[in-house]
Amino acid sequence: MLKTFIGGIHPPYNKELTNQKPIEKAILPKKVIIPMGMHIGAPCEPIVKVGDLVKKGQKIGEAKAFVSVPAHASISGKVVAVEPRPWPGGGLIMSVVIESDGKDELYEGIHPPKTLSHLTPDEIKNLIREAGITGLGGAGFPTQVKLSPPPEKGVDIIIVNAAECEPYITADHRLLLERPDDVVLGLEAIMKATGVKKSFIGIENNKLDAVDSIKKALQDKKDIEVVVLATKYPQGGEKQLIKAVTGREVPSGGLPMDVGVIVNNAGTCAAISNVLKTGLPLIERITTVTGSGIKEPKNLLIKIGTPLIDIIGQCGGFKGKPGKVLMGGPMMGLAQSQLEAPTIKGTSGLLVLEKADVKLYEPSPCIRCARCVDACPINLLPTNLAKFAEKNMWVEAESYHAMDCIECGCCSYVCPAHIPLTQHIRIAKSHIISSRKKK
Amino acid sequence: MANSILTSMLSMGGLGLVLGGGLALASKKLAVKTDPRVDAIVEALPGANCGACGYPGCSGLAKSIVEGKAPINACPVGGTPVAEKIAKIMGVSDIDSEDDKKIVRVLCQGGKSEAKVKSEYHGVKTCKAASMVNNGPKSCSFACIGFGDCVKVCPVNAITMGDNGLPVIDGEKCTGCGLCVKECPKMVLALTSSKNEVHVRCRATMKGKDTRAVCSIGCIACKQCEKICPFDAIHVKNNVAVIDYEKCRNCMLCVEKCPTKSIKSLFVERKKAVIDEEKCIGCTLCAKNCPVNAITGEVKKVHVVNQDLCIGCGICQEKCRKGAIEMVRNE
Amino acid sequence: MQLFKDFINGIWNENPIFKMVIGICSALAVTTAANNGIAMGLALTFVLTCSSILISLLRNVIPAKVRIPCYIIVVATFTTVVDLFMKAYFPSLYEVLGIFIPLIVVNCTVLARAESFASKVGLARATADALGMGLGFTWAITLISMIRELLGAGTLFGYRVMWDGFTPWVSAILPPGAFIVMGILVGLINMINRKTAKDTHSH
Amino acid sequence: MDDYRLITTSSPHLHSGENISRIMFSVAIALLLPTFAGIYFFGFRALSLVVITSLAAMLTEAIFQKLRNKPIAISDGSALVTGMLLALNLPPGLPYWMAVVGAVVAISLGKQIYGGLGSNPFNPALIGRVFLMITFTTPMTTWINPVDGTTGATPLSLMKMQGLQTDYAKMLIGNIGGSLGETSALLIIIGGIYLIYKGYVDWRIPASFLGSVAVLSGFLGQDPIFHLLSGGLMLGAFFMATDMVTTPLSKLGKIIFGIGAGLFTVLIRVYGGYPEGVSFSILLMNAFTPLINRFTVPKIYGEVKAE
Amino acid sequence: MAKELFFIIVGSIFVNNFVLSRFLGQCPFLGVSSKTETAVGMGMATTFVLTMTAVAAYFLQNYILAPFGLEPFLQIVSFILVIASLVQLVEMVILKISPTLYNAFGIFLPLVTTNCIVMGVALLIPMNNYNLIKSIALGLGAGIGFTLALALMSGIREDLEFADVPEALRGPAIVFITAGLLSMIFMGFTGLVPLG
Amino acid sequence: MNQYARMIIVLMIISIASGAVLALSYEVTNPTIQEQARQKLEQSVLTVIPGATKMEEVQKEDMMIYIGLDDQGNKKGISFKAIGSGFDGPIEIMVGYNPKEGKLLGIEILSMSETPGLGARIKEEAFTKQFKEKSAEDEFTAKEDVQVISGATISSTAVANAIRTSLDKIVKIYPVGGDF
Ligand SMILES: Cc1cc2nc3c(=O)[nH]c(=O)nc-3n(C[C@H](O)[C@H](O)[C@H](O)COP(=O)(O)O)c2cc1C
Ligand SMILES: Cc1cc2nc3c(=O)[nH]c(=O)nc-3n(C[C@H](O)[C@H](O)[C@H](O)COP(=O)(O)O)c2cc1C
Ligand SMILES: Cc1cc2nc3c(=O)[nH]c(=O)nc-3n(C[C@H](O)[C@H](O)[C@H](O)COP(=O)(O)O)c2cc1C
Ligand SMILES: Cc1cc2nc3c(=O)[nH]c(=O)nc-3n(C[C@H](O)[C@H](O)[C@H](O)CO)c2cc1C
Ligand code: SF4
Ligand code: SF4
Ligand code: SF4
Ligand code: SF4
Ligand code: FES
Repeated sequence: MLKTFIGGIHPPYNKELTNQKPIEKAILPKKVIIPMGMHIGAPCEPIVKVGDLVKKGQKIGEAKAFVSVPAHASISGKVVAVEPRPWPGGGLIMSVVIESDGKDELYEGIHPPKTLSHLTPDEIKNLIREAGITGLGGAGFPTQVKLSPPPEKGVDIIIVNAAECEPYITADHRLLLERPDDVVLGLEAIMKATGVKKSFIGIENNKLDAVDSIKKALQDKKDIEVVVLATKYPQGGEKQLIKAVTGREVPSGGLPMDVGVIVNNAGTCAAISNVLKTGLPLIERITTVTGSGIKEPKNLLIKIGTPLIDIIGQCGGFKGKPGKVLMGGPMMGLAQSQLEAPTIKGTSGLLVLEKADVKLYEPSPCIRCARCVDACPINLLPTNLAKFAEKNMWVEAESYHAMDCIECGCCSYVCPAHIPLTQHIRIAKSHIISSRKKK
Repeated sequence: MANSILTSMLSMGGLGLVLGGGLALASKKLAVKTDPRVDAIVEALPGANCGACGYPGCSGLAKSIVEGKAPINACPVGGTPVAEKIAKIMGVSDIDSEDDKKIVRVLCQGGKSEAKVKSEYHGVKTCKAASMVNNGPKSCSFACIGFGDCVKVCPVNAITMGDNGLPVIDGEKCTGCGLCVKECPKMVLALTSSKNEVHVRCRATMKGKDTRAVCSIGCIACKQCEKICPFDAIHVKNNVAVIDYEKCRNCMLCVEKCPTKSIKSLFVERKKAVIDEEKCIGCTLCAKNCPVNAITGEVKKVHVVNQDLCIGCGICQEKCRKGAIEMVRNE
Repeated sequence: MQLFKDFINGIWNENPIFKMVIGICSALAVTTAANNGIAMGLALTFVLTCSSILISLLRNVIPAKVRIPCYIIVVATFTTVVDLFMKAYFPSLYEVLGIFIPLIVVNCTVLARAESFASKVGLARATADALGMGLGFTWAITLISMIRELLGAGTLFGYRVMWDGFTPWVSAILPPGAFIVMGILVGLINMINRKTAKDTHSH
Repeated sequence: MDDYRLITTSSPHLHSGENISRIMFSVAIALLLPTFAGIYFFGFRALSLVVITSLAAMLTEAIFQKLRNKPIAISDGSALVTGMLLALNLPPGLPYWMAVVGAVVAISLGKQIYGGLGSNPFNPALIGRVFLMITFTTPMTTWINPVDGTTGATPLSLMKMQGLQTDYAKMLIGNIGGSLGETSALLIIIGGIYLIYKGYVDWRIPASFLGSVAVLSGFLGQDPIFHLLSGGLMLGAFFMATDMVTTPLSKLGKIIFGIGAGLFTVLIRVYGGYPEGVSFSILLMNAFTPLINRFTVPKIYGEVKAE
Repeated sequence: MAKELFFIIVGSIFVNNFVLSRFLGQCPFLGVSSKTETAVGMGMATTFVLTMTAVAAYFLQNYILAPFGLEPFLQIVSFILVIASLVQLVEMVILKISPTLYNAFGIFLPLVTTNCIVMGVALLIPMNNYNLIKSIALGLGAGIGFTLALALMSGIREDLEFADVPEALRGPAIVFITAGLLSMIFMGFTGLVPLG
Repeated sequence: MNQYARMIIVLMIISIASGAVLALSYEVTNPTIQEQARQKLEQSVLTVIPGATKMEEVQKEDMMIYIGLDDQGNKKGISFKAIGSGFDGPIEIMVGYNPKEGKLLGIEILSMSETPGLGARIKEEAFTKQFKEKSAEDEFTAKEDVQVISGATISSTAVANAIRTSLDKIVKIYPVGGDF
């Protein structure tokens, strides 16, 4: 029996569009827009002015709070604007706009640190923070904060999340195939930083070549184990991953560290290894550009801050009339409408769907078929939550655990009545949060 | 026959005595202090304990009314007369005095024909839901989304959706409860005193050209209002004009000047100064203080207001020591 | 005028059965035949009127704390009187109405009117209201019982009115029929009300 | 931007493609099996009854939706299923007009007054049937024998009234007196298994329903196999107790539902005034469903350990 | 005896449910069935009062009314008076000793007094010549039956909050029709036990 | 006056007044009520014993037996109540019987709560008349000796069984062919 969790769905994966495409380095963008808040937590503050000249890797945004990370220039050039700009979350956010000088010069302050064996845990964490590393798995949580759990939590397991359960996306898959050593090095740094002795790398069984690749890279390292998981969405959700790999259940309202686990995305590990090897902060990442509406689907190594439209251009542009452009995968990705918005650290994929492929449904009344209940990996009653949300019954929604919803979208995916369950629940969560804040 | 009547009277009398005594004793010994309003409401209610209200009996309803969990007209049996009594007991209808009434204003004019739309939104049709998807479908991230969450929440039906997809407030009905203000995810609504008649109906803090790119009626921070305001009451802050209501006198000059019409008021409501000839002693104070020189007249002679020039700021009225000037609404 | 208003109130505006929906136990239980409906309605009207008169007269004598027991005694007394007289002079009706005559005591309409109206107003108004309520109750339950009798037995007041070969819809005179007929009638009356409300609105 | 405007929606952006009419039409297809059996045994009358109730059900639905200014949604197939199931629950000799009354009641009182598909607390087809049962009892309990067309009794009333036992094989194949669709247990099971395979029916309800009937009837000294094969049990367990609208959401709730229905069925069959109790039992459990739902909220991921 | 008691209880819960087939206690059935919590609270209070009433009615009947030949004309008055006073007393006592208990069920007590199910049970006892234990069984059965009907209805009504019920049928109308359907379903129990 | 004393006194006065009114009404109506009940009983006894114009009550063992007499005082037959358990509660039957001939004279259903249109049809003459002339030795088996009403086997059987059971008792008291 393959390890997995209860609930979940089997959407069409469509990974064959890009899983054989090697990672390509993207063309140097003419202009990058670096938002000051690409992570969960306090945004950082710009420390450059219009007209300043900056170089690749230079810090341009300072993180003042604990749960925050600095931002860096991903190219060399001139700062042309420091102002609110559209970003993938929609709306405007304070950003630094850099016009490329075409040279892609490295900032002088960048040099490789000591080798891992000579670094202390605190030095590692500091490097990670200064490099602006946030989780590349999606949520964008500052990694060094995650790596500093209070000692009483007794963290004893690190899990590398290489499940990549989102349909279409193959960035982590290619990473594991092409740079397995980086993932392993990053993981070792995490283990050293946290003092944890045991770790797992979880991979879905639709990427067996990646399993082989990483196993080869591990050779005889006994404290790191590869776990092959069933292919099922959302296998990569950290709660599901923890359940599948360790059998532990993160308590409702709790964090993975409450059960002694830290989960990191494979890309995050690679980013850490990049700092260790070159000293370069997190200024580029692998993004899968794919979908029926793109001419040449690719896995691209892009500079953070590259406008979405530039990336689409590099992949041959739109095929047919574009219907939806999603940042991320089809299950959790954010629909975009402003293509001048930049890619950010959490952009694992850019999915373009042709207009004809975008299916819109009118919801009809719930027939209480319980498909959503069966699909929900958290075992919630999505239909009840959605009904409460429609009637503004936030207290009831909270008592039926709306806050535990991970917004995976399984319920909406299966609902034969086409009810936007996940959206209703999201609204309920937002109301509950604001009423909690008031108290 | 007489016998049976006697027995019957005796036993009923006995029952009455025992039970009356028991109840009397109980009400003396077991008295529990309750909110006097609860008792008062119980008195007012029919006391049928029929449960038709959905609460556990009349005292149950009384308790819920006092706790604010039930409306004052919850008793279907008692009807309006009872509801009125309860209203008195609960002391409701402490609505603000008429002149200091607060009402809600819509601070966005980017309706269907004015504001650009950046995306085609599908999904749950509420402003809240749409605002959570890509920050709403309109290009201006400050714009009213127009699904009417405010309409749904208003308890007195004071809001309707206009043809251009923006809410319209019925100032007569609005009680200033502020529920809609809390509900609006775009913070497009604001409570202001009903006395304030001039409002900047735009909150977009983008640079002027960016605002213009997305909306034909947004504030472009051109500062013309700032320049014309005789009372220094309006200033452009963070790319958008803001009125200081301490200083604003409803003269509406800024409204006339604004090139994008993003400042708005109802011109019919502009007041005009009228001088009472009986009272005017010709002291010239008004003429000296008028910011637009709309008043003329000689010392010790009755002064005249040029109605075309008067902007209705009311300074003259304030300055006149004889109370000879009145501000009159131009019907 | 006021008296007429009080009287009409119970017949339509605040009809105990269809509008206020109280005192419906008997309305459901005894309405298997039109005769029963009328009889029950009149019995209730009698008790309601007599009690209202008496309570209105005594309203200043009875202390508040014992008013409920006092009202109950008054109501119960009149109920028993009706019970006894019916037993004596209308035995066959008594057999059908059975336990529901004594239950007039606890019929919510009676106590509700005693409390909310009779105990607060003078004799004339109390009487008008009681009569109105009683007749409102009576026509309502007569209507219900007519429908049920017609459907369930094909007769009206015991006379055959449906065509030959009509298959009676037995369920109409079984318990479910009572509820369903009642529900549909309340729904229809709501509909009429909303229509008239809308009409008066538009004028 | 160019000449396009992108579509934005909340995630997820994929859908399984499942929809209500597909579910309903699958049920209708599965129902064709017992329907064919009914037609085979009872001939043209069976066919015409099915057609008439289905049409009446769909028409009533359409009229209601028209009156309420709602989109006419008979294409979702739920009224068709209700109509077919009602017919399968009727004695083949029932006058047509009564069948129409049943269908009208089923859709109007059973479904539309609650707001239509998805909101009804009770199984509409069974409401229609029980209504007919208590309204026109005699025609509803007059059974035709498949072989000779004479009136006779169902195996259950034979058992109850005269203590006669009917042959298992006959009951399995359907060569017995009874409602149109309750005669052939075998075909019903096949149709039911098809629906379970398609995922439209949760196996827990039929399993716990049939299981509890078998256990309880055995416990009361009755023949469990006879009870399983007779009356409307099979049809009820596979097609009516599984109506998702009127049954609990959670898995545990479904098992409780099945057991409860089984319990009441045996109680009514063995001790009650009626020879058959499946319809009443399912409806009774429908009434319990909201309470079951309330008390069987599944334990969520991570619930226990939270304090 | 045990069997008879069982029949009395089961009979008054299912076969001749006091609300759904004997039509007693309709007002609270309609009024207090919109929320399950209140419905159950009301049901418990009613069950309590009914059991108490059964005892009171039994003693009143057999030790006062019957011996003095007052039964035919004082029965109604004395029953209702005793019930009303007893309930009021109990309410005061509960309020005094336990506010929590009062909130959970005491507040429902006044509602129960003037509910005809109480009087109905009281009158059925002499009518059927029940002894003390049977009287209690009847009170208990009636109460449980009432609670069951209320709980079922409240569950359905809570779900109906989300349903698109036609405007005119909202409120009592849909509750009546639902009660009718429930009553129809309860007819399935007809003949279940020989109820005397 | 002390408010508590007033409470008690008012309640008492009202109670006493009520007691008086009620006792009075009772005295007025009671004779009629008794008379009505007697008449009703007599009516049914006379119906089931053809030819009788008067009745006499006798208590034999635990059974009340009503003897029917004609104008001349001749005993025309006896009658007694039988109680059966029907579809929906008890069925009370008045049975007329002639012990001398060992034959039923007729029956009447006194009370029952069967379903209207079904079981309730046992009240109809079409059903009751078949019991006339039935012998006390008859088995009263439903569907054989007794024609059942279609759709109401249970009710019909209940009536038949009730008669059979009470006949058994009567036959012990008044053996067939004997006097009464
Ligand atoms: C407000 C917040 C606080 C968090 N605090 C911690 C923390 O103290 N330690 C930790 O290991 N992870 C922490 N996390 C990270 C979560 O465990 C999780 O990895 C992150 O939310 C991304 O998860 P997702 O992509 O599954 O949503 C925090 C996350 C959030 C949102
Ligand atoms: C439904 C769902 C699916 C997810 N799928 C993945 C995934 O396939 N791969 C992944 O790395 N993270 C995935 N995540 C994010 C993880 O929960 C978690 O945040 C991440 O692995 C933490 O690592 P990071 O902080 O390094 O990003 C998913 C989250 C959710 C809620
Ligand atoms: C609503 C309804 C009421 C019924 N009432 C009676 C009744 O009063 N008497 C009776 O014997 N059977 C009654 N029955 C039982 C059935 O008719 C039962 O099948 C019948 O007694 C036995 O069938 P048969 O008489 O046709 O052989 C009733 C059934 C229903 C559905
Ligand atoms: C598996 C399944 C079983 C169904 N069973 C019934 C049924 O027994 N009676 C019925 O009226 N409709 C049934 N339907 C159709 C539909 O769900 C029903 O009309 C709804 O209750 C109407 O809201 C069924 C549908 C499905 C998918
Ligand atoms: S979106 Fe929320 S409710 Fe829906 S399946 Fe995922 S976790 Fe469950
Ligand atoms: S999947 Fe859709 S139709 Fe089915 S229960 Fe959930 S919300 Fe209702
Ligand atoms: S004002 Fe706010 S709540 Fe009202 S329609 Fe506009 S966005 Fe929605
Ligand atoms: S919700 Fe309140 S503040 Fe807003 S319009 Fe209505 S009454 Fe005025
Ligand atoms: S009349 Fe019976 S409870 Fe109101």
